[in-house]
Amino acid sequence: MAELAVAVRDPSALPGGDPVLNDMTIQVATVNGSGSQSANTVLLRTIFQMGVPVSGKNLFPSNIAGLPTWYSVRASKDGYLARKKEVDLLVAMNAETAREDVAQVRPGGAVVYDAPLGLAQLRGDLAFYPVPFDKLVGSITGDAKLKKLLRNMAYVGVLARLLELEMAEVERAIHKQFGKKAKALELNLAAAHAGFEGAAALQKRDPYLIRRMDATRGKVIVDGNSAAALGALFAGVTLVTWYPITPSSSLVETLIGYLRKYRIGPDGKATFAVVQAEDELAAIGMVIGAGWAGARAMTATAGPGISLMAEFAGLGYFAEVPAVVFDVQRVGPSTGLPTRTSQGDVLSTAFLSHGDTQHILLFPATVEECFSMAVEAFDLAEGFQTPVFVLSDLDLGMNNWMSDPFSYPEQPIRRGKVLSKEDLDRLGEFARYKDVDGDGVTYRTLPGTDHPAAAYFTRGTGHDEHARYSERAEDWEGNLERLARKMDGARSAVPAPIAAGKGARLGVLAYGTSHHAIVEARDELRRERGIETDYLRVRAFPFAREVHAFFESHERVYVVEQNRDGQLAALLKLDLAPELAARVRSIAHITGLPLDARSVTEELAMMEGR
Amino acid sequence: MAELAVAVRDPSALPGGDPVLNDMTIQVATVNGSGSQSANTVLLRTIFQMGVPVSGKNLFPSNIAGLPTWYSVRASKDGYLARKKEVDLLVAMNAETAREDVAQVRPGGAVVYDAPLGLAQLRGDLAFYPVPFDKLVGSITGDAKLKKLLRNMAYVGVLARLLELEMAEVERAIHKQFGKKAKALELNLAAAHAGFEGAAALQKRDPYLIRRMDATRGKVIVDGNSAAALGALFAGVTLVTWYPITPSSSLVETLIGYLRKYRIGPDGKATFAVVQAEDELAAIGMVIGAGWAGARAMTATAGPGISLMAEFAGLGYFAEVPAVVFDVQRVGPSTGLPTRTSQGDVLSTAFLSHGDTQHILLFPATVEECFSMAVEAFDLAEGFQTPVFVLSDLDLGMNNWMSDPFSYPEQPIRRGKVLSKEDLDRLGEFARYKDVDGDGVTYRTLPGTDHPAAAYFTRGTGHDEHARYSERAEDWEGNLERLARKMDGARSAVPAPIAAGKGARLGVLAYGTSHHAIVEARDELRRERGIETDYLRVRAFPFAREVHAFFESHERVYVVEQNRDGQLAALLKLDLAPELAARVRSIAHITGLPLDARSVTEELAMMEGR
Amino acid sequence: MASAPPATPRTNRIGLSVLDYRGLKTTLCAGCGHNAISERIVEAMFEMGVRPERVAKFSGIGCSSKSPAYFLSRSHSFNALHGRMPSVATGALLANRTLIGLGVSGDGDTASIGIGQFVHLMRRNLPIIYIIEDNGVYGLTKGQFSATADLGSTLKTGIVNELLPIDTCALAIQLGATFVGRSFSGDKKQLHAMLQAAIAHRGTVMLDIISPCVTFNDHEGSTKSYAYVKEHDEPLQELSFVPSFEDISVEYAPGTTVDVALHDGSRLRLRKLEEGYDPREKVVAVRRLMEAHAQSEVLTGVLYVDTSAESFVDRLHLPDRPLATLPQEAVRPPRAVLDEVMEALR
Amino acid sequence: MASAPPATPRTNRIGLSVLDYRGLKTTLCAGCGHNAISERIVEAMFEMGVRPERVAKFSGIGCSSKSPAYFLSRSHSFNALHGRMPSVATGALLANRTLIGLGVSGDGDTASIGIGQFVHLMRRNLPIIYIIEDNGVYGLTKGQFSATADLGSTLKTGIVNELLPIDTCALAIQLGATFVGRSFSGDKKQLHAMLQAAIAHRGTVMLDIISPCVTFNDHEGSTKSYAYVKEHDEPLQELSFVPSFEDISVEYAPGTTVDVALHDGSRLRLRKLEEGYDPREKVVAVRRLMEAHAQSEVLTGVLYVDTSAESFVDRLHLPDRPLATLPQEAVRPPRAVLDEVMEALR
Ligand SMILES: Cc1ncc(C[n+]2csc(CCOP(=O)(O)OP(=O)(O)O)c2C)c(N)n1
Ligand SMILES: Cc1ncc(C[n+]2csc(CCOP(=O)(O)OP(=O)(O)O)c2C)c(N)n1
Ligand code: SF4
Ligand code: SF4
Ligand SMILES: [Mg+2]
Ligand SMILES: [Mg+2]
Repeated sequence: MAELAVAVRDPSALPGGDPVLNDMTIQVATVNGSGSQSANTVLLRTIFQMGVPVSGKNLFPSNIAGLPTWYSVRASKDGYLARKKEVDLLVAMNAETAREDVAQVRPGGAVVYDAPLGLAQLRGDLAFYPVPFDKLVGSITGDAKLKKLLRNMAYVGVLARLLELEMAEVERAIHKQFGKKAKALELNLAAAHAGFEGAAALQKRDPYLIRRMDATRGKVIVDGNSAAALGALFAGVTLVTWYPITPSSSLVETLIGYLRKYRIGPDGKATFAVVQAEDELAAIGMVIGAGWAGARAMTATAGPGISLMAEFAGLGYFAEVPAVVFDVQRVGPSTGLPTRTSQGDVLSTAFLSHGDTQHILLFPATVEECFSMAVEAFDLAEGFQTPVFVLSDLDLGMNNWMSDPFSYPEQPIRRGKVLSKEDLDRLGEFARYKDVDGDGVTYRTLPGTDHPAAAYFTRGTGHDEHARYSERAEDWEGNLERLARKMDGARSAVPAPIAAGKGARLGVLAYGTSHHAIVEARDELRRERGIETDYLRVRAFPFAREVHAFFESHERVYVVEQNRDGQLAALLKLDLAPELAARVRSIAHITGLPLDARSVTEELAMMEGR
Repeated sequence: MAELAVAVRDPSALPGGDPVLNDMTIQVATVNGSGSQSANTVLLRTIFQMGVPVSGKNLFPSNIAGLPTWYSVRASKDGYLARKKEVDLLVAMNAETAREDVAQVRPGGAVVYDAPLGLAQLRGDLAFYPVPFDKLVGSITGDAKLKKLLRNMAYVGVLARLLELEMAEVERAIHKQFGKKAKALELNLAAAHAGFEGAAALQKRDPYLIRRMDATRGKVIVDGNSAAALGALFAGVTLVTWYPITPSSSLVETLIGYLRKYRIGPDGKATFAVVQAEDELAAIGMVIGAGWAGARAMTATAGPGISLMAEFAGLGYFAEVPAVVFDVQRVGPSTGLPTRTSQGDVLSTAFLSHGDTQHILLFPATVEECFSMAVEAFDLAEGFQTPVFVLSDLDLGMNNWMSDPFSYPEQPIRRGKVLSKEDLDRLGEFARYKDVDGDGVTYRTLPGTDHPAAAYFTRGTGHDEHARYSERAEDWEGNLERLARKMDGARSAVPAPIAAGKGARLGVLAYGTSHHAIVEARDELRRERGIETDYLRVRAFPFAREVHAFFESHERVYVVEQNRDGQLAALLKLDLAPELAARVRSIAHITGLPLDARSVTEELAMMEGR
Repeated sequence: MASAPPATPRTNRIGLSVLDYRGLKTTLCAGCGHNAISERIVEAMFEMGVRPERVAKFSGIGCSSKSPAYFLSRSHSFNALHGRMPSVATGALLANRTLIGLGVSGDGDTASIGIGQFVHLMRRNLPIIYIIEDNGVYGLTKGQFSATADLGSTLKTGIVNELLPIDTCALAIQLGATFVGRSFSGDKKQLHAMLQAAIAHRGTVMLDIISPCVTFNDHEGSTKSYAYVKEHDEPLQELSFVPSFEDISVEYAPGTTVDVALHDGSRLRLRKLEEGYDPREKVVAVRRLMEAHAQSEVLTGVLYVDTSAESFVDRLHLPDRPLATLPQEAVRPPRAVLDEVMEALR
Repeated sequence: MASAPPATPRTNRIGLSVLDYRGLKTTLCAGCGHNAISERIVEAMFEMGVRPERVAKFSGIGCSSKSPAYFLSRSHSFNALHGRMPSVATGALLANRTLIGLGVSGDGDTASIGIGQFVHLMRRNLPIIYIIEDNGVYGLTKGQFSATADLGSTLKTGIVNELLPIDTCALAIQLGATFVGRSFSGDKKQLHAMLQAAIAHRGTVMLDIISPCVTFNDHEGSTKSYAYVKEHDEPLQELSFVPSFEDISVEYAPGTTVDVALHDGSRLRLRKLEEGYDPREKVVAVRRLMEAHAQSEVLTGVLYVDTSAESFVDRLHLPDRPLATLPQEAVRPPRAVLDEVMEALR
């Protein structure tokens, strides 16, 4: 081993200058299928348990095992949750990528590496910590397969030593991770300790340390897909259909778990049905059928599934059938980085299907919103009798996020305008598509309603107010105009945008996970470039009036998003009055990696000439 | 019979005032499946053969037989080809709609009707001509079924008498229609004559007459679908796939006829393959496969098929595979007036598929362009290695249009950047996605190329320049940016817009079949309201630079189209600089009926405050 | 024997008249086989005394798929997308398991664009009556071949079909449907009994009903014309249906009939016309269909029936009440559950 | 006997070494059945002396569908969309009929989302080798059941499959495929001979190859595990393949073998292990498959072969040269034709 020395306890004694406390990105480079996920979660939780705000991002390939994978853990005393571009501390476990990985560490950073990789000579500006992982775990087990897994937990121990993580918290996190699996628990605890002990020999030569804070008390850690699943559970979903696709599968798989646990009666009867459909066309078809028949029905998918749902989406819009679709966005077509994050389905989903369709979109930015918007999506779908798309993304859906616990829905479930047998008795008459209330939303009946006037014939737009077949231009135009009116009404019913800042000339507008980079970028802009911004986070389409107002009160509005073509910027341009549309400035990029603040700061400042 | 008198020969002797020559709309109201199509075509052709500009529009329901159908024939000495709202002369054959039909005739107009319908008392401001059709054809045949058919040809004879059509031309048209079917020929000739003779008893009391002109010499009559089929034939299409759907079926059915006739060698070998696919997903999949393998491949469909093709459209864009898709647009979802015309697929097709896709669209306005753009579509698809959508519509595709004969393509077929074995020998190297020429269009090889370096692995966007699998952000972003560049390059390669007028402050912009109403509306605006307009007819997306220039040189530009939401206006707003986008004024309506000039004139004048 | 359509009584056992089962006036061609099937449906529903409000009708796109408008106006109906009726019906019937599901499709709607959803519906044994109004062509788009067109069948234009037909019955049996029959729109008696039994069965009933298209596929050279089917019809059995609310009277010599007890207590009696054919044997049924196909026979009758298999609804352990109308208390877990979950995530 | 993989000669009859048939290093899991199949493909292509440039590979989406990257790097390949490989392959193989088409799909890719295109590909008898790498689960999305999972099979999580599997072989036979076999990724010898014969056949070859997913479906309770398949494998025959360019030597007692002459002059010799099974009889094949299914046997071998049926390419009367590269003179009719058409429209 090249370097050997005792670890130091006094940060001021570090060779690298001032210590950096609770503010760093640790990147772990491994291969997938090697069990590193558990180790990374333990690392994340340990920091969390020490009261330090933390976020984790998994960057994984589209295969099952053996390809390079990275996990980055960011501790941020300021509570920033976005990805940080710079790597402060690298754990290099993968020979294949080690050289490139090392090249990406920021000067002054550090590298923990598997000793046989011999990376220490690669750069002079980093602290290198070689660790003989095989040797460390060799004493725990002789089983080669197990050894491979335990190497990972060992690096957690090494990091604990280097960062001064509390081993008690590491142990607690391991307990949480392996629960009742006694054998696994024991082995992993041993591996962590082996790492911790093995690292005693390393001389600390980097400034990074984690110190206990009190910024995570009461909080939970959860991924967006689980949060959305919980939302659906409490929304009272009754039919769930799906066709597996990354990154949405875990939403449904988690939901199935919750439904089995909390929605099966003592008689063994389930108050739900889950159907693994044969494909996405069937998945959405079942949801449309169920929504028509009165169930709260949903499906979850990603881009390719959204494309396949186009025809049904149009039918849902025109025949006015409630449906909830979660789109956990990823990149490109099936063979285009399916395991990378994106906000690339906004435009095509807004107008999904031929003809003049338009859909309600919701944009959760946090796991809390994954939960609350799932609930709202069902109310909106039934309230407006139309498909509602919740546009999450891989970063939000599959990564772990810190959050306040979710609030139990205060509103009772709202099932929209449905006429019962008794209503029909009272009213005498029923016209499915008659705009009785002037809001474009008409009354419906459910099949099975025991009244001779309840039935109507459902089809696309070839009908009059009584749902009778009609090809008359007047009927048809009237109906289409009502649909447009209805959608316009949704502006004030969808989640309102959230504003931050006041009185700046410049606006920033974002949605979904881009939010986290914006929070940080605004601070950077203020601090580093003296640029003040106000911020509006859009949470739904069609746009609420506040969105227009934001443009009215700002000279320029930077619309930041994670796609190539500036898709939300496009929707804004279509919706805003021309003089306001002229204020749109688009910052749109897609790299497959979650958006970081630095990129936004730099591009915005450049565009502002600062 | 109510009125009986001899027909007059001298127009000045008409009771209704000045004769109206070669300027009228004749509307025939029948039921479908009654054989009226042949009669209507004969009527159309007769007027055409008399040298008078004429157009015909069929308004039919979405069923096979027994429902109300209308056909309107417009003769226009000025050469206007758009639908005219007003009906001058009604032929009322359908009891079910007769009352409403009569209500729609303009005051001073005339009604030929089946005598038993007894319509004469309905209005006092029309000339009514009762005709005992059953009696007229009763002497020709005893067969009830045949009688039903012949009644229709009889009204052509009646109209010939009333409008002074030349019976010799009627006969010629009947010959053309029934060709070698001797029996049908004979019966129909007899029926026309019976009508002509039967009408001798009518007293002419309306001003409408057809007089020979010389405005159709050399011209042809053809529907847009046949024209597009011919275009594909001469483009050298080699694979045609389809799944039947109105209004695109006849495009392929006609094409099959031409291919069988002109593309089978003396050895019985076909230089083409036609596959009736199991659905539209398969139809486009086959086209993509064939395009990849080097064939000129196409399919034709309508809105529902376009929606189903979304996923493949994205793959085609991202994997860069040529494909030609004809979308003969119709209204709404499957059960939303599938037999009515529309321009409703523009926006969703431009961005068809999830992710940042964008497609080349062509907008034929005339049958001639159906022909020429079919040829161009293949060159563009292969030139840019991407799907190209030709957006025709029901009105253009299924109705008969007068046109100059089509010109034989002067350019040789351009097959784009394809490397042969010899090229590879010479170059030594081959990188499928490397932008050698700087235009974003890269070189490809075809499977079967006999060179060990020819092969590459085709997938979506997860590749580097050498088509090797890559998930690197740089590769991915670089590739996506190249694709955007490529599409930008298409602006100058697609059919340029066509301008009319010069120096007006106001612009009108339209595309596809809306063109014909614009031509007439501009004359009306000038004549009736003193409004001068310049006109730009857009023929493709992405927009050529001339489109931007048109906005630069006009204060306001009225974008006229046949959909609810102003879809081309939306694409323009996204593409134009904000200050130009502010000049967009949208006139968008969809009634299912082809656009008429009067509606445009009135709405534009109103918006101009005139 | 109860299955021959009896002289229509004025009202049925729930007091409704046949008028209560009618639909709008058909807009299909006069003589279209689909119209006859609509009439049989009206009769069967009437005679079984089904409450129309309890029926949900589903269809795809095509002339056949329009026909739900022409019967049972008092039932909800969903005219969905081409080839996608199965998924819509599945969703709706899971949402409300108390509905009697009746799906009407065409051969194009099912065997061409819809074959994927068809296959998977059959696998699930969803309780539904799935009718294919099978004319071998796409009627509504004017007469192109569908995937059930027989090899060598010709269009009026002279175009010959060169592909093997898909036998939807053989498929359905193999895939898991539990009541599979083939009939002919022109065979009133057989179709009537078959539909009654279909209503009584719980599970997927798949009926392929040859239903000639008089406009596009009723000529010589077509194997789906009235003339051809009449000539090649090979009925497997003589069907009689005895509803649960009626008594059975006639007895047959042993071995000549197969008696099937249906879920609602009614009985389907099949008097064998073919030696040894037992519609409870899957392998035999498929074999016999393949043989019939090779011999250009149109084998009609109840091809396969299994009254013991669990239906999809059973497998999902759904409660008796419709999911669609469960009250909030049943579907939104209490606050304590959220607390528990949050605690676990801390 | 020529079919056992012989000691690899340095070069084959067209002078290429086995290296010329290799692909990239696999990124599938170590031990995945799919990898073994890739190796068999490399060997079979090498031994048949197929020019790699003449092969076109097609796949859908899934672990299986990735595998074309791991063999035949010198062949063009199209990794298409999930479930849509059949259409892409159809288009490409019509565009260039001289290509040898090799499609690789998974059970999810074929039997779930792709069953519609599968059915219609089989009907057309397109010349292609269509391989299903069948592991009963969706590997790439981490182990959910596919539609070929057997009734009662369990996931690691304990979830039990309650639906009937789709037997892709029975379907393929019924629908019109002309060479249908089932094999096992672990059976080198059988698979090798079967692939060689597949290359020699002209028409749709459908091979369902059980290919265990070691990561998600190789546990006890799975019916697609190595252990289960080894135990339940019922080979119908012992296969030997005699390429056209080799002499046949061994003779068998009459009645114990079926000899199939393939299109390119090579021969497939099937030594019967099961009395009376003749793979040229469609009805028998389907019946036997259904029986095997009922008995939880995994029937392997050549299930059905028909060397006389016309392929899709023949039916379309395509010329010998690829459509893709016909010169302008062949595909753009002369000016006179346009004049003629215009004249007719006047
Ligand atoms: C996605 C889609 N593709 C095509 C069509 C056009 N289309 C309407 S009906 C039909 C075929 C109907 O045939 P079949 O199901 O046999 O019904 P039939 O009219 O013969 O009763 C087709 C292709 C459509 N409506 N939607
Ligand atoms: C339209 C679409 N839906 C879903 C997916 C996600 N997906 C990728 S592979 C796969 C299943 C693959 O299973 P199988 O074909 O059996 O292949 P295996 O991985 O088991 O070899 C799915 C559902 C997708 N790529 N595209
Ligand atoms: S076209 Fe054929 S299927 Fe359609 S209604 Fe007429 S007869 Fe029936
Ligand atoms: S997950 Fe299964 S199918 Fe996929 S590569 Fe691994 S073993 Fe093979
Ligand atoms: Mg049909
Ligand atoms: Mg699989």
